[in-house]
Parts: sequence; C-alpha cells; structure tokens
Amino acid sequence: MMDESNPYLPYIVKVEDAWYETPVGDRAVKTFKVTFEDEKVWDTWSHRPGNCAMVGRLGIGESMFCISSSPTEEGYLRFSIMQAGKVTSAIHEVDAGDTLTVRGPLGNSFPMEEWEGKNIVSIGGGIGQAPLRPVINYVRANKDKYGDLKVLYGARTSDLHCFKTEFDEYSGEGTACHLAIDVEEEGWPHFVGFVPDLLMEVAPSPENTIAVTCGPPILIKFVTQNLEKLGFTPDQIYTTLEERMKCGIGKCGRCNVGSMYVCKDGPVFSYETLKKIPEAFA
Amino acid sequence: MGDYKFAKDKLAEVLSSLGDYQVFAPTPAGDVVRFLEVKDPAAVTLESANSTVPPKELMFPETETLFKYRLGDTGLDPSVPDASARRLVFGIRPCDAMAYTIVDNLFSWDFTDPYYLNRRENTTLVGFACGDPCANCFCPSMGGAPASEKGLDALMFDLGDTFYVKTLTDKGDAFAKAAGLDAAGDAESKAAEKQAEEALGKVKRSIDTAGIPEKLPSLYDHPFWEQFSDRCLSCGICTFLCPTCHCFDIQDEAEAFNARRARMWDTCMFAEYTVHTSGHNPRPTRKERTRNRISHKYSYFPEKFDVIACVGCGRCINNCPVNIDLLDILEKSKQAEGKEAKTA
Amino acid sequence: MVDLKELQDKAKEVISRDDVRRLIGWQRGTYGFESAPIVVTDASDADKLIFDPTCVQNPASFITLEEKRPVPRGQEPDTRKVAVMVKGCDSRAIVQQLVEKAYPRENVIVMGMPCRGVIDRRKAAALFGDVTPDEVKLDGDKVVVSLNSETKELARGDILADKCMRCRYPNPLVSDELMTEEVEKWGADEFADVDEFEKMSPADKWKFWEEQFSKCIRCYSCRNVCPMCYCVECVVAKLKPQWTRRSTDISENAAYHVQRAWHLSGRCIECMECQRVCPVDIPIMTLNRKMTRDVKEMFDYEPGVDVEAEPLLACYNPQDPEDYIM
Amino acid sequence: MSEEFEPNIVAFLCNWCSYAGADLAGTSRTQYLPNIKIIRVMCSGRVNPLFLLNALQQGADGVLISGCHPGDCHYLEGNFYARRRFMLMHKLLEHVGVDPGRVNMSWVSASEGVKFKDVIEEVVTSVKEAGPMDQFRRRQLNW
Repeated sequence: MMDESNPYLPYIVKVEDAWYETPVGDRAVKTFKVTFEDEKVWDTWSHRPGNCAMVGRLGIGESMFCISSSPTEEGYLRFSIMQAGKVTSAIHEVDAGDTLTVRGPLGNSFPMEEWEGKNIVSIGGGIGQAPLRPVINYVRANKDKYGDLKVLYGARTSDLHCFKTEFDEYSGEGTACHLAIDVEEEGWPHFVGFVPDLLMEVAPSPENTIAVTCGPPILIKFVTQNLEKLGFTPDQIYTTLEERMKCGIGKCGRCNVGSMYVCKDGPVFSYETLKKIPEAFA
Repeated sequence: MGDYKFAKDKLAEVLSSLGDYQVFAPTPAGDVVRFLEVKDPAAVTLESANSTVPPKELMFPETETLFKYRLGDTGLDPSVPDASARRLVFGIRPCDAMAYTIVDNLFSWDFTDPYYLNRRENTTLVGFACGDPCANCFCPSMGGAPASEKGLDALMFDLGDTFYVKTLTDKGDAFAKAAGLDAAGDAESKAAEKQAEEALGKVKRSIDTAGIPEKLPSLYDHPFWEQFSDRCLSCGICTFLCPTCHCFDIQDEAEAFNARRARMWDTCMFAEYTVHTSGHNPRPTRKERTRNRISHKYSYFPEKFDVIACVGCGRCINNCPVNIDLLDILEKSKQAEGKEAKTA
Repeated sequence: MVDLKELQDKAKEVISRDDVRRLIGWQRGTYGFESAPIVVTDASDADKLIFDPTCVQNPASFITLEEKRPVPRGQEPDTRKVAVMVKGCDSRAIVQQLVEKAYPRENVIVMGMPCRGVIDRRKAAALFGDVTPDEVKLDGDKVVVSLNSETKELARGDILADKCMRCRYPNPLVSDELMTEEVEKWGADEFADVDEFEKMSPADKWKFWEEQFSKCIRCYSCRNVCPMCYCVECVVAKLKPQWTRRSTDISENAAYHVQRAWHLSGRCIECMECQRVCPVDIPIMTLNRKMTRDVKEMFDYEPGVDVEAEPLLACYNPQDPEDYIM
Repeated sequence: MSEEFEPNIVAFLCNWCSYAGADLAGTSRTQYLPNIKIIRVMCSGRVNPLFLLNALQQGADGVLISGCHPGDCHYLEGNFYARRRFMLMHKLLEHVGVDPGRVNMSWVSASEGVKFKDVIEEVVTSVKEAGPMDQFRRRQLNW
C-alpha cells in the first residue's frame, strides 16, 4: 500500500514496454506496462480489479487512471491512457526505459467475491474497456469460481478498438465476444451499430448475472436503460465513473457526485447507488 | 487548566516573551487584517472584529509545496512540516478555531494528510472571545458561540484594562507559563462569563439548520437556486474566505531543473474546477456550482462527517460583492417545495 | 428621482414581452447598505426592483456572465432579448461590448437610469457601522440617509463612491428608453490621482505594488465582475500553455494583475467594480486609470463612448507615438 | 557582487527584418554583445505581451522586441499593432515600478547589421543600469 505517512508521495515506476492501441494521433490510446523502480514496493502492493492510480510525469503533473491489468497478471501494472490534455500528452511522450510516477492503488474495486458463482457480462465502449479488462482477466484466471463470461465491446471504427488482439484470445478460450463498430466498414464481420444496440442484439439473460459497463457517459446511460429493459435489476448493474481529480485520496474535493467522492468511494458504483445521486449523470 | 490575566498595555510584552514559539496574530496588511507571523508586536491588532482572510491559511496555506525534486532525477524531497515545531496562533476567534475541528475530519479521513495534521499538532491556539459580534455572525446557530471553547487551547477575554485568559489544555498551560501570566481570580472569570452571555445575546442573525441536510438533495433540480446563481460572479471570495472550505488543486511547477509539486486553494465556484479534459463539464453553469457549494457544506459534508461545514463566521456574506446571502439561501431552501431525488 | 412604481410597471411590461427572456436590475440587499443585482424572468418578480444610491453593481456584467448550456438536439436556441437597466457608467460597458461585437445591438434592451451617484459601502460602514438604513436618497447636494426614523444629511463626497465625484457620464450613453429625465453633469476628471502616483520613484512604486499584490488571494472576483472580462477561457485558467501559474506568490500575482490591466487598457470603462469587489482591498483601479489616462493622451481614445469606434488595439494610426522605440 | 553584472536579455526578433539584421551583423563580423537570447518570431505583431511578462518572470533582466520599420512590415501592418501594444505595456510596467529601461523596442531592418549591434549595446547599457530584475521573478524554486 501507499506510504502511510505521506499519501502525496508517488512511487517511481519504470516503463517496461509501451505501445499504441489505436493509430498514433490526437486522442490515441497508448498502453504502458510498468514496474516499480524499488522492487520492495511489490511486497506491500496489492490491487483489485477496478482500482485506480494516479499516473504522472514529474514536472508536468499527474492524473487518475484505472489500472488496466488484473491482479492476476503478476509482476507488472498496465495503464491504457488516451491522449487528451496536458498530463496525458506528456505521458504519451514516454517510451520503454523512461520513468513515470504512480500513486495508488486508490478508490474502491469491483466486488469480485460477491460475484462468485454468477455470470458476468462486460459491456464496454472505446477507452471504457480499460477498467473492464482487469475484471475479464480476473474472471478468466478464476474460471472455476464464476459462471459464463460474455464480452461486448464497441468503438467508432475498427482501428479505434483497444486491446484488439485480446478479443481473439478470449474467443479462443470459448468466451463469447461480441464486437461492434459505429459505421459500416469493408470486411467487418461483426455487428455494426452502437453498443446499446449490440446489447439488445445479444440480449444476455439477467438470471444470476452481473453486468459491468464502462464507456462515455452517453453509452453508460443507454446501456443501463437497455439492461433494465432486459430485466436486469439496478443491483445487478455496475459501472465506473470518472470526474476531474487532483489528490485521489478524498481531500481535494472536486470529484464529488453528491456526497460521494469518486476517487475514494468510487470509481465503482452499482446502478442502485447511482440512481439515488442525480449528479452522477451530470 | 487555570485562570490567568495580563494588563492590556502588556500585550506587546507578552507577545515578545513567547520566543520559543513562532507566533501568528491578527496584523493589518494594508487595509485588511490577516494572521501574519509577528515580527513587531506593536503591529498586532486585536481591535478588528475578525480577520478578512481566515486563519485556515496557517494550517492549509494558500500555496504549499508538497515535495521538491530535480528534473531528470527520481529523488523526491517531501516538505512536510515538522510536527514538533512550536507555533502559536494568538487572538484567533472561536469560530475559526471551531472550523479547524471540522476540517480535521476531512484531512484525517481514511488517508491522513501530514501537511495539515502536523501543523495542527504543533500549533497552540489562543482564542479571543468576541465581545461584539458583527452584523452577519451566526455562530450560535452552528453550534458555536462568541466565547466557544471548541478547538481552543486557551481563551482570552477583553475585560477593559486587562485580558483574562482561561487555559483549556496542557498546550494552553504551557503558553501561560511561557508568557509568564499572572493568576486571575473569581472576579475576572465571573466578568468573562457575563461578557460571554451578553455577547451571545448580541448575535443578530440565526438559522435553524434542522432538516436542511436531509432536504437539500431533494432540491437538486429546484429552480430556486437560480435566484442566487443568476447573479453569482463565479468568483472565489466565498470559498477562499471560508474557514471550512478546504478544496485544493495540485500543480507541478518547474524552473530550469528545480521543480516542485505544490497544492493551492481551489474553489468549486470556478468553471474550470470540474471540467473534464474532453471539455465536458458536469457543472457547466453557476446554478450547479452554487448548488454544489451550499449542498457540500450543508448536506454532503454532514452526511459523511456528521457535522455541517460552516461555523457561522459570516465572511461569505460580508464579502460577497453581489449580496448572495448564505442565510437567505438556507431560508429559501426551507420554504422551497422539495421532491424525491429524481431517478436518472 | 425615480418613481419606483413606475419603474416596476415598466419592467413588468418589458419582461412580459414575448421577445424578452430576462431583465437585469437591482433589488434590496439583505443587510446594511447592500443592494443586489436581480435577474427577473417572471413579471411577478419585477416588484423587487429598486433604484437608489445603493445600486452600485454594474448590471452590464451579467449580460456576458450568463453561461449558455448546449442546445439539446432538435431544439432552437433561445434568441430572446435581454433587458438591462444601466446607470451612466454601466452604459459605457454596453457601448464597449458593442464595439467589440460581444453581441448584436438588437439582442439587448437598454433601460437607461440617469444617476447622480452611488454610495461606497466601505465609506458607509465607516460612518454608520453595522446598521441597515430604511432609505438612502439623493436630495440636491446632500445624501439623505433615513435610519430608525431619524434622517442624516451627508455631503455627497462623504459617502458617495470616488468614481461618482469625478463622473463625466451620469446619463446613459446608450439606451432604448430613459426611465427618468437626464441629470445635469457635474464632474470632471483630471487624473490627479494618477499624476500623484507617478511622482513616486520606481522603487517606491514597486514597494507599493509588492505589498498590494502580495495580499491577492487570486479569487478572480475582479476578473469575473468586470463587464469587459468575458473571454470564454481566461488565459490564467489555461493549462496548455500555462502562462500564469496557479500558485499564489508575488511573481504570479504581479503577472496576473499586469496582464489583467494590460488586457483592459483601452477597454476599461471605469465602473470601478473590480476595486469595489476586491476582498483584500487592492487598489486595482490605480493600474486601470493609468492606462485610461495614457490611452487618452497617446491615442486620443476613450473606450465605451462611441458605438462606432474601433477597438483600440485592433486598429492603428501610422502616426502613433513611438518615442521609446530605438 | 564583485563581478560586474551581466544581464540576461530576451530578444524577440521578427523573421523578416530584425532577425535578418542580426544575421547580417553575424555574417559581416559585426560583433554584438552576447547578453541577448534571441527568439525568432514571424512578426513583431506576433509577440504577445504575455511573452514579455513571462520572460521577466523566468529570469530575464530585460526584454527587446524588434521588428521592421513602420511601413515595411512583411505582413503590411503587424508592427503598427505591436507598436501600440508595447507602448501601453511599457507604460504599465513603468507604473508598477519596473524600470522602463528593461522593456525595449526597436526597428531594425534586414540591412541594418550595424544598427542591430548599436541597439543591443544600448539595451544592455540600459538594463545594466536597471540592475538585476528581481521584482517579479519566480523565486519559489530557488533552493
């Protein structure tokens, strides 16, 4: 865990490997595989699917990102980061061999124990697949504990799909993978349309099932609506929220939705909780 | 815990005898009064009703370095204040001292914040009871009083020619000893009690907060916020001058190879406070920001920490350039017809 | 004197029009000598409108302060007009906003309020302390304050704001309708305060400003209240590139204030709102007035008086002074 | 200070005239003082007064903005705008107590290599007189 005496001090991490998930350019997604410079940190480090961390570059600043590797993938952490603002642009300049800073793990996580014995449906859109990836990998690594796993994923174009190669891996293991793109492309064998429509097409059964979704706010909104149409109850639906964050430890105040701090009480919320907070969908 | 006193004309002497401490006291800076480190005891003023900028800046400075480093190097040099240093705040008003006890909740919640908490620990608070509350004080409504002892190590009363000092903790006793104060008798403590009671009667404004924390969430979409937000300037006066507002920003600053990560006051009234990198702003207009400020103080904070994040010092009312009156908002919120929180 | 009933009825009439969305004026404050701006959207609220010497705020600020939400798909943007009540000084803000094409003239309905001065709440507090007057009015050369059924007469200079004592534009320079008759002009502005300040040596000037700028808590109320500060994104809020840091220290504070004053040179219409709102009493207008004076001297330009004028820094004259250029 | 103060001066030179003038000074071996750090901009009209403030904040002791002579601007009128702008900035900085010798502006054409040298000499002298700029230089990181 983090330095108890000073939660503002980050760990220095070395970038082992870095690669682009989507074509290089504005709003590209780049994945960083990092390890701690001080190996002793691993002795106290433990994270769970859904946890976040502040990733930063010294001299520029830090921002909150979800840890996109599952705790079952040992010996490294992965972050998939979309280039957008000041910090992410600076992080994108980093390549294998460089250093970054990581402060975490922060926030809550998906209640994986509670979900044991249940079927899991993961519904992601764009970079929203990043927090779902650890859930999928966790379930894959603990196959015997969980029921059926379904992965639904969409992005605007096939180029913009993150973790492209991994979906083949999932299907290879017999996991049902349903991919989508927004607009027709030549040679695209899968679904064409928005993710909420894909969801209606696949129509997973709500029985003994947990649905986990993440993506742009509009996607979350319509996916939850459609899930309810399919018979899912609010406590069967989980999502992760994002807000602007600075401290990550529930002090700086800006990430509140209602009385909840997303960085501390979130980012994982059940739809049942969110329904009570009107601001969550602002 | 004892009763002490010192003659009013000995004020400068008392302050200069506190050599062991780094002393902060209300000092005029231009036309405003602020808690500054005492360099010249003669400059200290106890005349003003309260400092313009609250003494929260002594625990949670406007800008503070979290750690320093050199670019290209990975060594981090934290600038955590020394918990064993001896600092003393002289003449802090009871409301501002009570504010610390509220903000403590936030900074010690789950993760502890060594910067704030070390300062809290190393500081002795010598309060100064209000004899004459100002026009917009409403501390009794918030669980305080012009002579409240909450959070203080010693409390001082102005009894005409003398200051009566009542020590409340060991830290307060240490102060009395260091300052070499004379013992006070029954007469002084009686006079102080009387003054406290009179001062309580002089507080003009009040609000009954019962039910407000529970009601505010139901007013989420209510148009009554617009009465206030329409004229809000979206500036930082109300929050920066609030002794309980604690939000901050963190920024990295680099000059050649020297760099630091620092935190500085930030306010939920600025549009850029919540704006996402994508350009989406969950609080796009002043309505949402005004609602968040009031709700955070009066509903979200109490929900989490069981105490309203307001001490009734009246600064936000006194200093608002467009007369957005906190008490007015709260009264209107009580009258407004609430509805069950909308489900999305 | 303005007849309140008449004013409120007129306002009711305006706000009831189909093409008017909101009306900005003043209402009674909650304590002391305060007044507060009010945005009337419903005729029933028009009864709250007042006009007296406590109405210090500049309603023109609120035209540009309004934040527009994105228009939902399939809906038309609300293009109804904004009605605004302005004093003489406030009207210059509207003129300058029009010069800069902040919005088209037909989007605003200007209700002119000829004005003989507004009070300075700091002066009033020093005179009266924490009391709430029953009525404040101007009577000839006196300001009459009624308080607990007593009336006190004061010389105008004792309680009115400094800007009013040197006011050259008591009557609105732009208006669709005047609510009262025009008042006689009285003031002249010789910029004596600027001359006085300039007598100081550079070292003394810096000493003065160092003390003033150090007080700044960067609440940006001076920026937000300014009717001319309406950039969509202020340069001090920008992160990429970040010209001014958010940390408060003399360097960043000075840079902020110099930037602000520079950005307002040739644009400041001297409503003095920035200085009034400053919670730590920084004499911000000392910078702005210097620029106003120099702009007038060097370029013979006065902002906010002529709707047809071009913005000062968006035009040039080949004969502009260049005495310091090598 | 026993050593003589050598000021740091940031010079914003327009691409078409002043930068070429500095170039000419170089190629014709007219030595100019090494105190200036040149930043090439496309036009003096491109120089935002923020650049100037920022240079002073970051440790410059003086600033020079140099462009084409009035009427010779490559973009026809950029330097006219710059002239107004910096006239005001000059006055404003003077008002907050910054020595007027720190903010300089000049017209140097592509053929005026010698004038460029003279201008630099003059600027260096006036900034030397003003001394080190420590008024609103960033200090928080001096550790």
